[in-house]
Amino acid sequence: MADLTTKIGKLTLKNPVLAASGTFGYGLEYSHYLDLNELGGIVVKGLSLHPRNGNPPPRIMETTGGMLNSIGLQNIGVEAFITEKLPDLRRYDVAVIANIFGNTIEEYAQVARRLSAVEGIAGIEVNISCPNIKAGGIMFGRDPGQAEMLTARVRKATLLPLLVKLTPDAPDISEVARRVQDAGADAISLVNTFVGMAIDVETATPFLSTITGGLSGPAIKPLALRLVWEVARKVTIPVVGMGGIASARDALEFIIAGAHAVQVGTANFINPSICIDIINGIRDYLHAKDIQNLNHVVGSLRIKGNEAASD
Amino acid sequence: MADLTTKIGKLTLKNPVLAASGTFGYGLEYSHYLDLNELGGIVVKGLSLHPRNGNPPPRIMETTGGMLNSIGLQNIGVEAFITEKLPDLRRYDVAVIANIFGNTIEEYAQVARRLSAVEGIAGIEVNISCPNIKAGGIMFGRDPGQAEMLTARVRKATLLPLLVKLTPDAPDISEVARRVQDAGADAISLVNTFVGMAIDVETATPFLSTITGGLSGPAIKPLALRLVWEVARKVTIPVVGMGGIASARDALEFIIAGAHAVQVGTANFINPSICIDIINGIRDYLHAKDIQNLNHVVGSLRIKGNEAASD
Amino acid sequence: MKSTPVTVLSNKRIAPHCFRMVLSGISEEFDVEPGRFIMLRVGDRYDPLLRRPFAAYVTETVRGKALEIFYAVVGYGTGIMSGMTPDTRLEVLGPLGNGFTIPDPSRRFLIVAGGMGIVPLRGLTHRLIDTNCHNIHVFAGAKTKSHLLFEEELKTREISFHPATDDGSTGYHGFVTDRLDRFLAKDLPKKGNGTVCFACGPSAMLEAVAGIADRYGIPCQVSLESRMACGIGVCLGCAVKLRNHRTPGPDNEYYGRVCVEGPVFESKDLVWPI
Amino acid sequence: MKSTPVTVLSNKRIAPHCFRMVLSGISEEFDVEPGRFIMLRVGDRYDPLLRRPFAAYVTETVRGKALEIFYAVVGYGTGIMSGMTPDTRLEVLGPLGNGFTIPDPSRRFLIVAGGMGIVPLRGLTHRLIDTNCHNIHVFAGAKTKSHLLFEEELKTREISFHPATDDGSTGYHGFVTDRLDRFLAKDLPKKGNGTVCFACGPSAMLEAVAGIADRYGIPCQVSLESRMACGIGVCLGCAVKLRNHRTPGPDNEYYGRVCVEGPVFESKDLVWPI
Ligand SMILES: Cc1cc2nc3c(=O)[nH]c(=O)nc-3n(C[C@H](O)[C@H](O)[C@H](O)COP(=O)(O)OP(=O)(O)OC[C@H]3O[C@@H](n4cnc5c(N)ncnc54)[C@H](O)[C@@H]3O)c2cc1C
Ligand SMILES: Cc1cc2nc3c(=O)[nH]c(=O)nc-3n(C[C@H](O)[C@H](O)[C@H](O)COP(=O)(O)OP(=O)(O)OC[C@H]3O[C@@H](n4cnc5c(N)ncnc54)[C@H](O)[C@@H]3O)c2cc1C
Ligand SMILES: Cc1cc2nc3c(=O)[nH]c(=O)nc-3n(C[C@H](O)[C@H](O)[C@H](O)COP(=O)(O)O)c2cc1C
Ligand SMILES: Cc1cc2nc3c(=O)[nH]c(=O)nc-3n(C[C@H](O)[C@H](O)[C@H](O)COP(=O)(O)O)c2cc1C
Ligand code: FES
Ligand code: FES
Repeated sequence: MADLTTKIGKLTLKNPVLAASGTFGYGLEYSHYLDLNELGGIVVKGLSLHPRNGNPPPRIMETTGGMLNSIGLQNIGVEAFITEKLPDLRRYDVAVIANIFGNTIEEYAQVARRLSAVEGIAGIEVNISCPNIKAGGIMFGRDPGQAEMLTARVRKATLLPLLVKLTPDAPDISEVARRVQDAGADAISLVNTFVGMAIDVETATPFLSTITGGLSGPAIKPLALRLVWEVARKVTIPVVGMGGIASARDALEFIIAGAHAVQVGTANFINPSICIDIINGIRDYLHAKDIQNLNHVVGSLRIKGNEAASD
Repeated sequence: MADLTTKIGKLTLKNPVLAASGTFGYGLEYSHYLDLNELGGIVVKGLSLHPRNGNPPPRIMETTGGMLNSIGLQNIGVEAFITEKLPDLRRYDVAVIANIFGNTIEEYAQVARRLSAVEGIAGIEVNISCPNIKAGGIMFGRDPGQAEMLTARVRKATLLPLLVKLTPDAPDISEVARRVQDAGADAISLVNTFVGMAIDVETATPFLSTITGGLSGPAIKPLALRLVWEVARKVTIPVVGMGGIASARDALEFIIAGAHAVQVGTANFINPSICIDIINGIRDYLHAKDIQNLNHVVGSLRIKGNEAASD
Repeated sequence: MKSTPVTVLSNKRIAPHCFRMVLSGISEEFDVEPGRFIMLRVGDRYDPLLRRPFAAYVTETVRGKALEIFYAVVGYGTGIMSGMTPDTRLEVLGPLGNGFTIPDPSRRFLIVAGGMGIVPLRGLTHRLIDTNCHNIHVFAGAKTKSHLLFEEELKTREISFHPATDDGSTGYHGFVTDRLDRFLAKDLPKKGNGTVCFACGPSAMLEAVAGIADRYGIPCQVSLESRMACGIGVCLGCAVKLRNHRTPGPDNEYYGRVCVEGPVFESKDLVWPI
Repeated sequence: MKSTPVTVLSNKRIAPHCFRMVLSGISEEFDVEPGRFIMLRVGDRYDPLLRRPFAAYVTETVRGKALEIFYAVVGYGTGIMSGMTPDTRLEVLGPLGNGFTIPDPSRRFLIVAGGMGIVPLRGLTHRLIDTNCHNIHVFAGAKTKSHLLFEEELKTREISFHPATDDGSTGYHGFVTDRLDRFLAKDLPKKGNGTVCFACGPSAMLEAVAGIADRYGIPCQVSLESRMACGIGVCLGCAVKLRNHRTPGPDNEYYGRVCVEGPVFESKDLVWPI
């Protein structure tokens, strides 16, 4: 049987399929729908130093092949996570990655430090890309200098494998990725959602309370895939790709484009056991192609001739 | 019956629905499918000084709710357009807008000047946003300074109403829009396609010969709508909105967000007479809401309370 | 509990605005407390993308246990559903949510429905009757007589049925909440007085019911609707503002999930207007 | 010519890889020259978004004129089509494209098909027979005997049928192009010699046929496939490289549209490999 393991810094994952932050709760909610032990990993809902209420409803709207959300990072806070959720999560043999964010760089560092002090956290994913909050989030992700500074600070706060999650809305995402790498990140996660909007023409009002929200789901896959391909060629650390993945073929597109692992987000809502289907599908693909090791697929994109657009 | 006319600079359109460049050929191809006289306008396929071959196939691929294209601006050139297509087009009572591009600023100006010298052109749309060619196109659209310079130069070359078509991939699209306005444009068209990618996992090769292509269709609607809303608030000249419009409701979303007119692109491929359905649908909407004039809908978005994302 | 593949047994219009769909394929163990719901996947493609929530009811058919839903055609997904023919295959997730909390049978039950809000409340009345509740009043508001659902079914021995229509084509001519108010004004219960209230319908109507119940000191459970992505508590998309009674002060409001903490809430726990 | 609403009359598997779908609803005037095609909208949602091109054939049914297509299940859209039940409503655009150019009936016709390429060529042979062509050779390649379509139908008085299968389960054991080559080697036509060739199939096979035809000096029309968005010549998505015989030199290549200038091309006008 093919070897599906993949490495993110010093962290070895069973397989390359992780559940994406904000779409898998604190993991436990899905234990009725699939065997958490089979996952490559679980990235839990974004955690902040203090609990957060999030944005007023309405918070979501469907669009063609996608959805907008403006949750606003509602979460129970890092302390409640550690005391109320982590003990149960620890009973599973699955890599738990804590997605974190703060209003200030110092807050990020504090959350990271707090999580490093407890058992059962396999890695930290730093969200510098949420489009749905005023302070923090995307602010740090659009600017390479800020992103570097923040990463360096969090790097000092923890020895855990560090993933930094980028926004597709950065003017120069490759530059952000390079700087984040230089600052000591072990991996780049991308993409977070794209900023979008929907209007109720009956009332001439936005469908979301915050007017705009983050677009996710199959609709964004071609955009996310292109960014993963671009960034993977520019950095030496692993890239964890995501954006619209809903099948093993989708996941393989990202892996062929250069991702060492993938995350599945919105598709969990469509089919709560989809991560397992994707893992099995990747295994079948390797089997059918007689490939022994997933790593042989990573970045295996073959470009015929030159990549010339006409001039 | 409600007044559907709308103004783009000194150009008055019968109604706000135009067929988008590159999706409606030179207009005549559609004369079997709808009455061209009923359209608000036709934006013809991008014209360059000399004929262009375009990119090698494969040039298109379907994605969820959208499609990627990498046509590479294949066109018959401005001279052949004037002699072979325009005479037939002139027989219709419809605003013909010429979409133009060049490899250099000077080429843009030359094409614009050439088109100003003939009868039957209602306006010029300057494409500084094509993602599928090496020189020209998007290069000018990403940089506010370049965009301003180019617009100013073309402005000098023609007295025709001037629309400048922006790319969603600009780091700061509002700034580009402002500078284009300052340089004398009569309207801003947006968006052109978003850069995306798709991979054939069976062969581990890109589906498009140029690796990446431009994403269009319903999938991009929330992204395009948000950009139109952003830009419309920042400029005083009219905005012509597009991106994924496939129904009267979609068109109305853009108009409510601030667009004075809209363009329909990819949806023409799904249903060749869709522009007429959209015009009728807008008329029905105004009738149902007892609105006398389309202009009352433009920018009518009502924001409840504050637009506060949580902080 | 995985997503269950089901098959459309029948799908028919039963009122100008409403279809009844029966879905076979659920297991024998599938059981639904009144007020709980299912998330229905409308097809197998990505358009529409999200599942749609509907009140769930288990019914018996010649082919065994089946799931029965009643839906109004209000938009894209329900529009597609209305065109579905028997044998169409769909996916059901559930039952989900909390359902109504039923107090002891000796109480007087006021059931207040607006429009499609009658659907989960109909399941509730069946359960009340099954558990020997005898004092049941159903107040059902609808646009016209033909929009009034389950009229025959609910006119039973145990139920006093009080319809109200916008056009007066049957019952009270006006809002169902006014009908309720008049009823209580005439038959004023002392604080508590054993009366309990259950409501489902448009949010303005629910707010009015909550206000009336509050005035008369009647405990009131309301069933809410909210746009949902996951239905299982992970996306936080369905949030509704709740009052934390333990912490008074300005910070005592927080967001709960309609799909897990609801869809049924005590009206006093909600921050109105919702 | 608007998009025509049609209804699935029947949709059945007729070979391991192939379905036959009959669509009613076309007008009495609907007529298709062999080689032309339709664009079928697979449903009414945006997923899948684009129409799919299929060779068009008009057939008579008890309910009158109907459109007949034969399709292989190769991907997303054809996968969805294979699950469609009678009465499903779809949309058809067409007929589109140029179709085969048929020379005078006295010629000898070599029809060379690979896999599903037989579908438009079957329409062509019917037309040839209808127009009194007598000297028709059909070379049909398939994976196995059961993948060979229209075998019975094409074994008529007017046609010499030369099957070839990959596994030798019927006819020649090997490539259909080799079969063609052997045929011509034995029965060498003088330059021209009244023989004409028509081919449809995978592009490698077409290239081989074009090469053989060229060697024997036989004019050859090939029908191409290409991903299409519009089918009516406006998107330029279906481009194929053509040779402009009027301008020699390096600049004599340009892109033509498979949906308008094709799908049938003279093999000498194409820049191989396509
Ligand atoms: C717990 C619960 C139980 C429900 N039970 C019933 C029932 O038994 N019968 C019935 O007719 N309706 C019921 N609804 C409402 C029903 O879910 C919506 O009418 C339906 O989702 C509309 O889908 P659409 O695609 O036609 O509308 P669209 O407006 O096209 O849908 C767009 C998006 O908004 C969501 N949405 C739109 N309206 C509502 C709404 N009122 N509530 C929740 N989500 C909405 C859709 O699910 C979808 O995600 C219930 C809602 C909830 C939350
Ligand atoms: C003029 C013409 C006539 C055709 N006639 C027939 C026929 O009679 N019977 C038949 O089985 N097939 C025919 N084909 C091929 C048929 O169109 C494709 O097999 C079909 O589009 C595949 O769709 P899919 O969604 O299953 O594949 P997917 O790979 O999932 O489709 C993705 C996209 O690629 C396009 N695509 C994929 N393969 C092809 C292909 N080989 N040719 C063109 N587009 C493709 C699809 O249309 C779609 O836009 C014809 C093609 C053309 C151009
Ligand atoms: C409802 C919702 C909530 C999300 N919350 C978070 C979050 O808390 N932190 C984060 O980094 N990303 C969050 N995301 C982004 C996802 O993790 C993911 O990056 C994005 O949705 C794209 O992937 P997808 O298309 O597979 O969903 C959220 C996405 C959704 C849809
Ligand atoms: C096949 C194709 C060709 C296009 N060619 C042009 C072009 O020549 N010039 C241009 O400005 N935009 C071109 N566009 C962009 C469209 O005009 C439009 O901006 C974009 O497709 C978004 O709108 P839509 O989602 O409605 O298609 C093209 C788009 C497509 C799909
Ligand atoms: S619908 Fe996702 S949390 Fe309720
Ligand atoms: S398919 Fe659009 S030009 Fe041929």
